[in-house]
Amino acid sequence: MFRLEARPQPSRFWIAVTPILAVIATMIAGGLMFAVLGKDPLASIRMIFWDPLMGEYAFYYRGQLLTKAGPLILIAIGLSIGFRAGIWNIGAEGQYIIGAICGAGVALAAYPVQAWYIFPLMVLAGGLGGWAWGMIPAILRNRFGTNEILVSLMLVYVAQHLLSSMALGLMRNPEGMGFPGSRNLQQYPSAANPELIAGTGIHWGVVAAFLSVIVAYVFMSRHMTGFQIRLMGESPRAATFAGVIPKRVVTFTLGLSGALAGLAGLFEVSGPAGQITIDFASGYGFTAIIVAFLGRLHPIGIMLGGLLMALTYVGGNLVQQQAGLPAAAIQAFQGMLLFFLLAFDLLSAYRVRLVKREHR
Amino acid sequence: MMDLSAISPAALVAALIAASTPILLAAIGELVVEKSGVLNLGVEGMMITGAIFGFAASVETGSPWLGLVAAMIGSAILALIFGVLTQYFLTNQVATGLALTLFGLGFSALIGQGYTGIKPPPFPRLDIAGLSGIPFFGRALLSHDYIVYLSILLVAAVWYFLKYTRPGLVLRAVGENHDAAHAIGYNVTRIRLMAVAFGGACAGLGGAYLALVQVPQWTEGMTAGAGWIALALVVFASWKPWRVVLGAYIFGGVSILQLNLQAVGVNIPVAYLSMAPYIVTIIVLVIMSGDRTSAPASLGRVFHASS
Amino acid sequence: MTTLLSLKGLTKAYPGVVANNNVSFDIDEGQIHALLGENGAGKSTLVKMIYGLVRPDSGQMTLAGQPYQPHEPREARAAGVAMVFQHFSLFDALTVAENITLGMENAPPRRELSQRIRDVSTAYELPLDPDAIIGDLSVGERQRVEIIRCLLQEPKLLIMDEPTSVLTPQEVEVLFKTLNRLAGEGTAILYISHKLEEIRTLCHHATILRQGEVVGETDPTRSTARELAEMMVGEALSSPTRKNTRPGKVALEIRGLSARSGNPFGTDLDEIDLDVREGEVMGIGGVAGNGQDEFMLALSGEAPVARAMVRVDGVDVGDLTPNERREIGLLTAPEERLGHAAAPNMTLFENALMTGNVRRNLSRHGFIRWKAAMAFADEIVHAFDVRTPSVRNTAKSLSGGNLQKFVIGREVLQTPRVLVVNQPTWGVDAAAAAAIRQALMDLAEAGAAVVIISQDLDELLEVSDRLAILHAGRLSQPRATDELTMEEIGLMMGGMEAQHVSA
Amino acid sequence: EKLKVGFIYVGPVGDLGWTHQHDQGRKAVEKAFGDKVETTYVESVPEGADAERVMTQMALSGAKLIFATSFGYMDAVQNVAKKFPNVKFEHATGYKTAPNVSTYSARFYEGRMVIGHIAGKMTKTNKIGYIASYPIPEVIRGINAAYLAAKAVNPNVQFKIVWVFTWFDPAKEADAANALIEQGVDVIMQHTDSPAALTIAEKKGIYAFGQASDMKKFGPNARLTSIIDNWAPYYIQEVKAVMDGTWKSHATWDGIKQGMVKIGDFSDKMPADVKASAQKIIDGLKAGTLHPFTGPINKQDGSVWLKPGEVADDATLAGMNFYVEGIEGQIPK
Ligand SMILES: Nc1ncnc2c1ncn2[C@@H]1O[C@H](COP(=O)(O)OP(=O)(O)OP(=O)(O)O)[C@@H](O)[C@H]1O
Ligand SMILES: Nc1ncnc2c1ncn2[C@@H]1O[C@H](COP(=O)(O)OP(=O)(O)OP(=O)(O)O)[C@@H](O)[C@H]1O
Ligand SMILES: [Mg+2]
Ligand SMILES: [Mg+2]
Repeated sequence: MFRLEARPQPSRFWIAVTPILAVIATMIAGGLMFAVLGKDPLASIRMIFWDPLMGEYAFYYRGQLLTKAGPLILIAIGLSIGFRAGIWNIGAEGQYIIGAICGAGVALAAYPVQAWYIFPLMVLAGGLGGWAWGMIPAILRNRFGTNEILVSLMLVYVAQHLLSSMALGLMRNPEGMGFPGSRNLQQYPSAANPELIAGTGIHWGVVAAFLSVIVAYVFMSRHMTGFQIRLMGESPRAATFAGVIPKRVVTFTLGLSGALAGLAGLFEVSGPAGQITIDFASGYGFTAIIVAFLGRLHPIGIMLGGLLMALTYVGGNLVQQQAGLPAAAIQAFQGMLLFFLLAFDLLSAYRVRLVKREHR
Repeated sequence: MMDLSAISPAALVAALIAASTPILLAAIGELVVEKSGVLNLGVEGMMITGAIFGFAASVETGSPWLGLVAAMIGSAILALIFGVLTQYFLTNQVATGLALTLFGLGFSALIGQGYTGIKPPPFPRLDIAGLSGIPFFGRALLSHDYIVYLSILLVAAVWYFLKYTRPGLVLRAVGENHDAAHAIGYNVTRIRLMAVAFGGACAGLGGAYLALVQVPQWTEGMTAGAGWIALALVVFASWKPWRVVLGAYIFGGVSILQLNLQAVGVNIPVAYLSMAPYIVTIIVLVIMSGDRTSAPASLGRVFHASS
Repeated sequence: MTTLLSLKGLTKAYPGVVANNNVSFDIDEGQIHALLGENGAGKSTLVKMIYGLVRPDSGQMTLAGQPYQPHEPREARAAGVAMVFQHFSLFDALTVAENITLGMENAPPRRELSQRIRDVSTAYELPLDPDAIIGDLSVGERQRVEIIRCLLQEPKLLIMDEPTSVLTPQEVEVLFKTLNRLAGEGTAILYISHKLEEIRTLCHHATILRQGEVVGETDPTRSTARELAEMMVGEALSSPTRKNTRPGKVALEIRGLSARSGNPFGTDLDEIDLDVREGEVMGIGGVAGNGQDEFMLALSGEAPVARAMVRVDGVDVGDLTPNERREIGLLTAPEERLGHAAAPNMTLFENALMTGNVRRNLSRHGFIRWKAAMAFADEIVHAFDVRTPSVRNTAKSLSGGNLQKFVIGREVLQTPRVLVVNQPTWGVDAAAAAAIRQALMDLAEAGAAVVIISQDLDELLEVSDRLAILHAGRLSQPRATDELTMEEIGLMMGGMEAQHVSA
Repeated sequence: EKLKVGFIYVGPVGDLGWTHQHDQGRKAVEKAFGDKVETTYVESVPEGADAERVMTQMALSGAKLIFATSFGYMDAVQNVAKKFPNVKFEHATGYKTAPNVSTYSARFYEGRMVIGHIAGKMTKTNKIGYIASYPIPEVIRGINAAYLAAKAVNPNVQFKIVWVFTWFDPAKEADAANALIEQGVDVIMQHTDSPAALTIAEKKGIYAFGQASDMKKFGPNARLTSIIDNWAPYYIQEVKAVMDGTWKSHATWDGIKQGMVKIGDFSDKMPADVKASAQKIIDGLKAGTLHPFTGPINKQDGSVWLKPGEVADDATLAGMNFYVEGIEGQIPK
């Protein structure tokens, strides 16, 4: 029989080691799954975890990892701050979409003017758009006590419909032969979010993501507001006693996570994606929730978690193409990774002791 | 041209009942789970798993009934992964639920690879002799298949169970105050595991209804968000079984009405009306959020009995 | 007398502590057996083992001569052991009858059960409505529910873990009558309490635990409370003392304070007036659930009220936030240590920062000075003798008494103008309680106005200059403590019109 | 040395619709060339950066020919094609070509003409239901072609159009089919990907058509025929061209004539005369003597679009954003 004993303090050693154990466990379980599917497990695992980092074409994939991880990290950082306060925004996908729509809206309205201020304006609009979308659940929660999980989630569907109506209507490219989708912002220099250093995959969104990691780290560990947010998550009543005004935290965290998701959307639509299309949203907002938990809601952890998640996508595509593994297997694999990470996390807060089976 | 009278109320009711049944089934299961104090956000993953298990089993055995059983067992097992993680490994319920959805979508697609493009055995319809001929009611309420009635029976059973039975009382107690329930000797973990498995079975049944009855076929991702709606319904219903029915039918009704208006030829802003069910859900959530009295007090909290 | 339960060498270790070490003693039929010990001495752990909630690492028990090894409370109940918990195990949203059913092995059907509840509750003079919702009941009534739940099972052994800390003197009297009657009928009672006077009047026999070990057995009726306390602590104790100071000008003024309770099961405050002067200790007595929590929240700023209702040093603060009040000098310490006064999973220095930021300048431009916060936490730990390995430990890793010292110390060291504390020594052992009381008196002596809300009348009589009673959301006229008799106070608490009593 | 050919799909190969048919084409290539080719694919690739990466990955791992099978991959194809001038790219349904990029698309509206004709003949209620996905030229073109063909054989015919704003949501498509049936529709056409509508038609005893693939299994009684996306001949032809070194950039828009659009077997439910007249249309389209949009045709507002005998030009068809005269309702904005 196993018995769990709460540790007086979470163990730093296990906090560092459990993710590694979880990845190893996922490799074993995933390898088994690949073997059942008739693929070479070792080769598959190598393609996912090794090739993008160290393989023949790593020079290309490493940059792609950053491109893929950027929005995930940026969104997850925002979400994690709310999660720390016990405020569950799971509608980042919607905020991401609205940020993209607002940012692209500015660009399309300005087209074809060339001016330095267009991109900054777009950034502003993107952030504001996401913020506004995040404020809806915040206001409803503060005024009526409505559950923010569900409202933010329902708003994802609303945003998705808004997106398709934009792609088909207002924002449709007049030179696009009637096809849905906006102009490609990458081809509009004043609005483009290009690769900053060729071949590295770094664009403004990636820069923003890394900045957000640093700022969030300082904010959560050094700033009084960050402390109050943590306090509210740990113990809402103690927080109120300490002078935290819960409604303000709700507004702040939902607004912030919305704004960061909106920024991610803006950077994506003006950079890697290039245009508003019906299928623009590809799930970054949901995956970022997973990244936030992979990173244990800690900024540095989120950065690593985002890169790990990006690795499973990039490596996942690689293994699909080269070993013929179906996309579904990769999705199940990612689910397993998360299961293991969550499960192993137990070791940092609890000591597992083997106790002798009791005699009746 | 625009002839609203062309929409038959009876047909509309019949259609919305059928369309709402999968979310109703999933939601009533989740209600029991939440009443025990557990928040399982993995409903979507469990539904889709139920869909493929139900589909595959009925194709392999030729029996839709066995399909339903397989769907319930498959989804319950999947739910138990969630249960074990959250109850024994004390993982965060929100994150674990999301992981379950991710895993369920991938896993179902994997199993389903051999089942695309196949027709499942037809599901027997319930034809109570002559009853469906009764005006309005016959068409609206008495012309359905077994599972629709089963879903209503299930709601009634859950209502009775929670309100009048001792195990139901224990379940509510566990959701209300797990420490007290533990102190007087109830096995919180075991009770919650059973609730989670039940929730999984119901979600699986909902998924199977989708794949075997509503759109008899299997396709990847065919639940298309129904699981999330089911989750919203539970809160919407303030954890009261009969209100889940109401909520499910309102949601189904708005979706169906939108399509019917188009079919009649009413010029409606379709793009915006497609958002209507979600916006209506938000509005109703707002209206209902005043009533928090039946929210289980321990919902979503981690329980660890140190002994 | 025959031995009912016999414990032999019971040992239970938790990481870092041995909660019970080789504990052996016997309980006789019809005996009221006290279990005494400081906070963390292992009393609760021991009774949980008897009730089947915790399994001993080693040792044996026999019940009525039979080996007894309950694996879960169900087995314990079947064997005739019943227990009333230190922290009630009731479900707020459920009815009395439902709560009772849940704690019974073979519960009769609903209607029959309601009847039996009525029967037993009248027989023992513990009136109870089976259909009432627990959340609507007072603390005393809730305890009745727990007791009735036990009585319905006709137990051979009844365990009570700190049952009286929340009762009025009258309720305590009723309880004691019930317990004596049960004992007379042959039921053994294992009774845990920190209130030594009660033990002396009630119990036939006492076992004293210190750091998990039995350090003595005694007949409590033949020892003084001080002797008992010294046996528990293992050293001599001193009573709180204080030089007589003359109260100065009014520091805290409360005028017509009315507030609706934010809790559906709470009590609304009704036109409360109160002046507290510098150097004065004001006691506020009353049974829990009569508006204490609401009063605290109104003063701490967690539930702001109208601006003019609360005034500190002539400044209206009624609508200010907690931190704004702290800036002005109004500090508070709520009753519940874990989860209200302190965040359980945060370290002590984070908990020090929690309320200490404003007055101790623990942040600059919003950025936290962690070193200063650590230093403040260290200061509290040293000044108040908080026993903890380090200020990096989490709040929940501290024992109740130590955490309480930390919480009080945190506020006292911020040199408040007005300090309001709720239940400062609730569930705290004698030594720690004495230290806390001393600190509060010292603070008053240094010129602060101190308000102590408590249900422990002995405590209030010991430390406060004046005493008022909170009942049903209304506050009686304060009276000088030395004029009051226990009798009078008891009546005021029980709900007799305050004016009537004071007249 | 094997020729490596990459396929990038927007949906899962199990969608039974668009992606499924492209994957059929890929399998046909494997079958046709045996071990002279090696095909790989990546499914469910979102448009944008992921598509660009997956195509680059294919090029890096030695693919010499890459089929990008979604309109939304257009700019990604252009970007990758610039980086890999020696790799040939084939982009489905797009309009941007380059020296190493060809585009290809199918004239599905020809198929719609055939099924529109059949529907016009088969309907008893004169009401035909149409489940439409998004208001884009491709879909509008299909509605117009089907309507004109139906109207030509049945002047009383009425189209009831439901826009579902999704390519793929079986439950919603099924609900739409039910709503249409409720309005007295007895033939259903669809421009969405799942076979849901067909299965509903089967259950309710009305007619419908297979979409993208044959779908006979889903409604043996309901299915009259199907419009089948048949990419195999084109894929085989292009692979061969690369093998032979004869590949050249081009823009292809093929229809029934070239076999890119195929009409499935006619159901026994169709009377002989309907079979014959439908076959005549197919033959006419094959021979090039027939064009679905041949004047006189007015736009919905009554203005003249095509004068008698005039045939629509490809540019107008490619950007079609209006209903023809006689269709009720508005295209959603
Ligand atoms: N579940 C647990 N895990 C770890 N340590 C525990 C646990 N329960 C109790 N302890 C520790 O065991 C010791 C004895 O605790 P116990 O609750 O029995 O004391 P107590 O005498 O009842 O104190 P109090 O008077 O405060 O109620 C304490 O040091 C306590 O911290
Ligand atoms: N009680 C509170 N609850 C929630 N958020 C708060 C609270 N107090 C402040 N904040 C937020 O914290 C942020 C900074 O406020 P704070 O007062 O800590 O900084 P500051 O004014 O820069 O500090 P200082 O006064 O030391 O210079 C603001 O965005 C504010 O909205
Ligand atoms: Mg105790
Ligand atoms: Mg300030």
